[in-house]
Amino acid sequence: MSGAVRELSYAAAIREAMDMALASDPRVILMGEDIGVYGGAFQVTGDLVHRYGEERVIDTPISELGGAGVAVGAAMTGLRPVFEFQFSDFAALAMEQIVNQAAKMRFMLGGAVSVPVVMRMPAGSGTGAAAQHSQSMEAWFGHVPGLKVVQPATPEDAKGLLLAALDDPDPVLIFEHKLLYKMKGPVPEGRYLTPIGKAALRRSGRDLSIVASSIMVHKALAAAETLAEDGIEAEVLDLRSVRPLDREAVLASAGRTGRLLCVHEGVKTLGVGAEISAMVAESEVFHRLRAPILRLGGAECPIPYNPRLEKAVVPQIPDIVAAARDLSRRPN
Amino acid sequence: MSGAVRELSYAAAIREAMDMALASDPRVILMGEDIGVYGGAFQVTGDLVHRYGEERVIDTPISELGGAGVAVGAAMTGLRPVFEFQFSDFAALAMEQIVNQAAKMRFMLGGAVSVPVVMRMPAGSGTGAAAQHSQSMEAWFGHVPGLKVVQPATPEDAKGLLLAALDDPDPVLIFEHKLLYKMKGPVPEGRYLTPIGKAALRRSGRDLSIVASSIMVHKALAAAETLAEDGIEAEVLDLRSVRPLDREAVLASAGRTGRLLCVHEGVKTLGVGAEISAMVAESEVFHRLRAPILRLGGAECPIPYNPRLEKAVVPQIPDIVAAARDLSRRPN
Amino acid sequence: MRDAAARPDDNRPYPLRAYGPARLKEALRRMYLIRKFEESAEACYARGLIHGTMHLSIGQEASAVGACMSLSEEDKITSTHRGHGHCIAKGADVGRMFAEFFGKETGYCRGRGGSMHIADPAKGNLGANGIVGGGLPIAVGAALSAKRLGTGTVTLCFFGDGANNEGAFHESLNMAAIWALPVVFVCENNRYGMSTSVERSTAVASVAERAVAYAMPGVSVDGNDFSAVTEAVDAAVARARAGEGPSLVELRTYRWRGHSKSDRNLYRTREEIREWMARDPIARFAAFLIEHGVIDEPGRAAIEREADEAIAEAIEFARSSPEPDVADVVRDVYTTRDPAADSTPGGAGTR
Amino acid sequence: MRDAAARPDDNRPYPLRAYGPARLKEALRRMYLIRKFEESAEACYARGLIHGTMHLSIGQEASAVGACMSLSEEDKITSTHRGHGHCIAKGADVGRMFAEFFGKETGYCRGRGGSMHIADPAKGNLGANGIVGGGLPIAVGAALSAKRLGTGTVTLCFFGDGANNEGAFHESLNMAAIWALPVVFVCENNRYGMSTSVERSTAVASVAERAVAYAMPGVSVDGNDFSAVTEAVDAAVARARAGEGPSLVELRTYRWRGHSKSDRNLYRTREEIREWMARDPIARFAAFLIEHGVIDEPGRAAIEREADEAIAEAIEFARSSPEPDVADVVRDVYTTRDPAADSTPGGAGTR
Ligand SMILES: Cc1ncc(C[n+]2csc(CCOP(=O)(O)OP(=O)(O)O)c2C)c(N)n1
Ligand SMILES: Cc1ncc(C[n+]2csc(CCOP(=O)(O)OP(=O)(O)O)c2C)c(N)n1
Ligand SMILES: [Mg+2]
Ligand SMILES: [Mg+2]
Repeated sequence: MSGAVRELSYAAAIREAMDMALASDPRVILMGEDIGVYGGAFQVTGDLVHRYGEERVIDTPISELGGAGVAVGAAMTGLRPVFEFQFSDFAALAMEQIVNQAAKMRFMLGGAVSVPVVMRMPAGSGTGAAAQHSQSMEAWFGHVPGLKVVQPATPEDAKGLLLAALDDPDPVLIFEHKLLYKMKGPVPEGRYLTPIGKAALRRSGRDLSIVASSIMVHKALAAAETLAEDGIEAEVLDLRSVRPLDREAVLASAGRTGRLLCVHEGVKTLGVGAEISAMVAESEVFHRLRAPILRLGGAECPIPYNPRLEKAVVPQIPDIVAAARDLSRRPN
Repeated sequence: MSGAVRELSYAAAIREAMDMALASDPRVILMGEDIGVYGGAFQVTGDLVHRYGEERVIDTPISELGGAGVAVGAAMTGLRPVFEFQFSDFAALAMEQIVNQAAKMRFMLGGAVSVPVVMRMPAGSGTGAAAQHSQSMEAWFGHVPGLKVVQPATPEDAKGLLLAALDDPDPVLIFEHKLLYKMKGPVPEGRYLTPIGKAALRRSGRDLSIVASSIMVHKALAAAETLAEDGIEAEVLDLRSVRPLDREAVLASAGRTGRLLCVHEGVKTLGVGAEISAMVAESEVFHRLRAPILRLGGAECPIPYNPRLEKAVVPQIPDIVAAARDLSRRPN
Repeated sequence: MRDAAARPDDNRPYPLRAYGPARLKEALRRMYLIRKFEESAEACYARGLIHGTMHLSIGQEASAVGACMSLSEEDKITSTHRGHGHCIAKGADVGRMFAEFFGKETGYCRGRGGSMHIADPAKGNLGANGIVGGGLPIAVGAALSAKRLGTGTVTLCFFGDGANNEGAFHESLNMAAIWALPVVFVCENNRYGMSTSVERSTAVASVAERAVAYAMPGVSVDGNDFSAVTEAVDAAVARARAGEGPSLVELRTYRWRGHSKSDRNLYRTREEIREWMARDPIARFAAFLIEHGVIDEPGRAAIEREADEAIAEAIEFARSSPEPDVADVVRDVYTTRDPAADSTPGGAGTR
Repeated sequence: MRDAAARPDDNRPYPLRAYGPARLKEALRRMYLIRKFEESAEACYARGLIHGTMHLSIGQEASAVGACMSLSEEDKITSTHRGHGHCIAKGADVGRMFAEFFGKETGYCRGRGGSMHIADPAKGNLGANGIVGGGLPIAVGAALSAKRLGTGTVTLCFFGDGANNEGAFHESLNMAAIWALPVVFVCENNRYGMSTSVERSTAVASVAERAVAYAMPGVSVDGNDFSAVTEAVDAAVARARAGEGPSLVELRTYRWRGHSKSDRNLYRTREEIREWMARDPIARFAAFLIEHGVIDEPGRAAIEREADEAIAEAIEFARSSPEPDVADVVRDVYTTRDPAADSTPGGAGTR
């Protein structure tokens, strides 16, 4: 299926996936604000409107609730919409259609319909856009049965997970970290599906397990390098999917190392790390834990504008190194 | 301050709090759909419109986003609105005003304003109203810095927490379980404030700690009675507040018993129990745990209509008894 | 859909020009079926056979049936919390509807949805909705599908007067208009959203006035008059089918019963209710058909009896149907039984 | 607020009838201040002194300043992501504004908010907003407070043409209308919401046409003409103040710059931009004042120079202001430092 591997940016990898889907499946449409001639706020849709026309790459009015609902209705009736929120923060306007309609429709109707809608969610801080344009809201959606929620950390997964989402009969939300859009990495040509619900082991190590998601995977890997200099070997598991969670992979890693650190950008309280930690603490792996389960997450405040403050409220590499050291030092 | 104690229903206790606030503070207004002559979908506002007039007990159009936003704007400019969502599920329409505006306004503006709005959220299943009228969404809001989120389990707390919310300069969301509205209990007369952020120990016991919220407090207490017959003494902690969480009380209880069971109605994955569990697992209390931390929460599906299914998807007393027994039996 | 294009020289009332006698008789049958269905549902509820809540559409039969006259089975509707009538008008089986109320496995939603979620996609009914205004954008999405896929179908979106103050109304009508989608917005204005009258909730006297804000045709007609309903909706559907875009049709009607079972009717007078009961859409339509010789009184009585029998049978079917299996409850959360999804730690109570 | 009630026999242009020379000169000063502010902000941004994004209102100065002419300091405004002009028009200190852009502790938001969140409650500015349409219901809430508390103040709600398709617009205008609240909805129609033209996003040609749906007056005027702006907004504010309810005023204007810093201007032509630059609202207003003898050319130049100086000073103030203390970051999440709140397990990175 998939051919050669090139370097592509995360944004280009997503665009390639949409391009392939538009080319091969007439049911696929893209919807969103300024995704046409503007190319999307983050230039992810780019020039696709010129290739597939305004009828398939549809600029919506600034109407998030209605727009998402149109995508839901279209998905119920034969189209395969990929809906882009300009910033995932604006999904707060569309929770009703995402959560009360898309997520529950199939169940409420006893299985009579499917809602194969894909929603793209540019997320995260680091761009100086302040509190209403910088949130990491994946935990909300992870709490909602009926949805699938993924967070690609690499260009390869960004493409593979979008293609998998389009292949999935149920609603899939893709959280794309804005700071990753320009990151380059190897991306196979052609069509391939990255399985939804499977974590990826990015680094092996005997001393502790770091379960990280999205941009934090890269910070965790960098931290692991530093830790290795001290002789601490950290395993880094890229969670990739918040719903379904890859319970098996998390438990296997935590069981191997007996020390677990969860790292994400979303607010710590009730963030994804809480579920990871609780899932391990209620499993048989509990007995193999040699230290408390630590979490690093966003500080208990909205994202501030000032760049130094903005950095301070989300975990950075030194925070991960410090937490991992602390964890490794704890007595058994 | 507070005088004699009478038996009142949970709904009547809430009404009494609103009545007192309307009588003593001209800034207080009530807003919501059909809270006037209809008395509210659950008859919580009752006859207040006849006592305080349509200008202070305001029937809004069916406009949740706008209505919540009006309450936010009014709170910023001198009023003390108590906004009733007819069902907390409809807050999905107003997430933007609750989360992007009310929660963040003070922080974003560097402290220049406060947003003293109170939002009442009838929540939970058990009324046969199916998936769009039965959710328990407190975990979403618990994830949002800037909000306070409480879940009174008794008529006394329902009154005391509402008065405390009105006394609070920041946005407070009150999740009221619909099945509790008719429950009666002792309620002191007069004005008293139940502190926001403090859990209440409802039962002491040496063998395990059950941290429960809202209606689950009553189920946990009933389960504790059954367990006591087997010689298992369960401590029952009523969480009361999801944000801020009473870390101290949870850790103290878990530290005492070494065995922890979290019970709530909201979906288990990324529900409040995840945070409780993770908070304990990352604390020093971890070392005093004698068994895995167990959680009981809503099943991973929307709330079904059929009454037997509806009961099956949220924890019931036998589930709590079984989980507690399992926990007590686990080797140290 | 119309049976025939109206001839210009034919000046009989609209329905007689547009539909043959069989269609008209079927319309009357469906109106009776709705009435009997609602009355029986109410009785079952009172006897504790149905739990939850329900919203009855007694008094609104002409709007449900009249509006759906314009549609083929391939055409879609979206419905509301007050959706039993729409469902029956679009051809649903009342047995499966009752089975749903009884929470049975044979119900339209396998007992998972209840009254507020009945759907019948095979007949083009995309579903009732528990969220006021929830169906509006979904209808626009269905119309977008029709246009993109070239199916030639129309979507008819039912909503209430109360829903017209939701943001979803505004966003949906605007998008339908700018994209010229084949959708007809049918507002059943029964004067109240729960207890709140249109006067107290809505800045304009008639919802149809809001069509101006979307540059689409807006008409307001007597929703208890089958003729007026069919003429207005047929025109709007024809326009949509011709690719000329959406319309807003307001049907002025009234619900005889309270909003739901908890309603004490404190917000309206007995006289008002009595006045509207005197405008019974079924009696009016039956009289119309008799007057124009489409049926005679025994024919009418036979149709009514037939409806009674169908309801009795439906209830019997529902009663004798099996309960869903509790062990099976999380089925249908997802379309495919993703093994990873199943490994998500399940809830507690799936005993 | 007007300086004087217009006399019927006075047929000079509206601003001359309504405002004395001091107010008119101050208006011109504020327009220059906005222009210079935006140009300097742009330059600072280009030099990397400001991070994040920003939305410049160059070309829209007459609408911001003209609309605020009607207001007292007690009156409120809600503003938008493109809010620098509104802020200055409502009397903000440009030093504290620049300090905010520079992320400084002396900024309006203590460096927490940046361009999209500047507020100045002391001067009645309830804040810019990063959410399109986010300020609309908040404005209605402020008007509800004014009515309930009897303050006699009016709220003026700025929003863009793009915002007019948000559900919040619909819900807000409807509630303001049914409750006859003292609020004026001012749509700055600069023809585009980001890249999407009004023609492509909005079913009506003029946003003011939508006033009909809320039974409120709606007018559309040249937003680059200070006279037209003040006359229209003054009338709406007077109506609101008299307790007669809300109005919708559309000000047709244009932004000379791109939507934000990332805009490549692919959706509009150079000619269009040039055409609108020829309608420069500041040049027009200055010429108007000179023509009517309110100022002379040296007077105009002095006002412009004054604005330049104020900006230079403001930037200096901002530059030399202290950075916020990182340790202090979670302050102001809550009003009271609730000890329990602080005990919520904090995030990671508050080093
Ligand atoms: C978003 C939302 N808000 C409120 C409700 C509660 N509710 C259900 S029906 C109803 C009244 C709806 O009025 P209308 O649209 O006129 O329909 P009708 O009931 O008159 O048929 C209300 C307020 C709801 N289900 N969804
Ligand atoms: C709810 C929401 N949707 C989208 C955006 C992204 N966005 C910011 S400004 C803008 C265009 C707004 O257009 P308009 O209201 O006309 O104001 P203008 O920028 O022209 O002043 C968009 C789409 C946003 N900030 N909030
Ligand atoms: Mg109604
Ligand atoms: Mg604009």
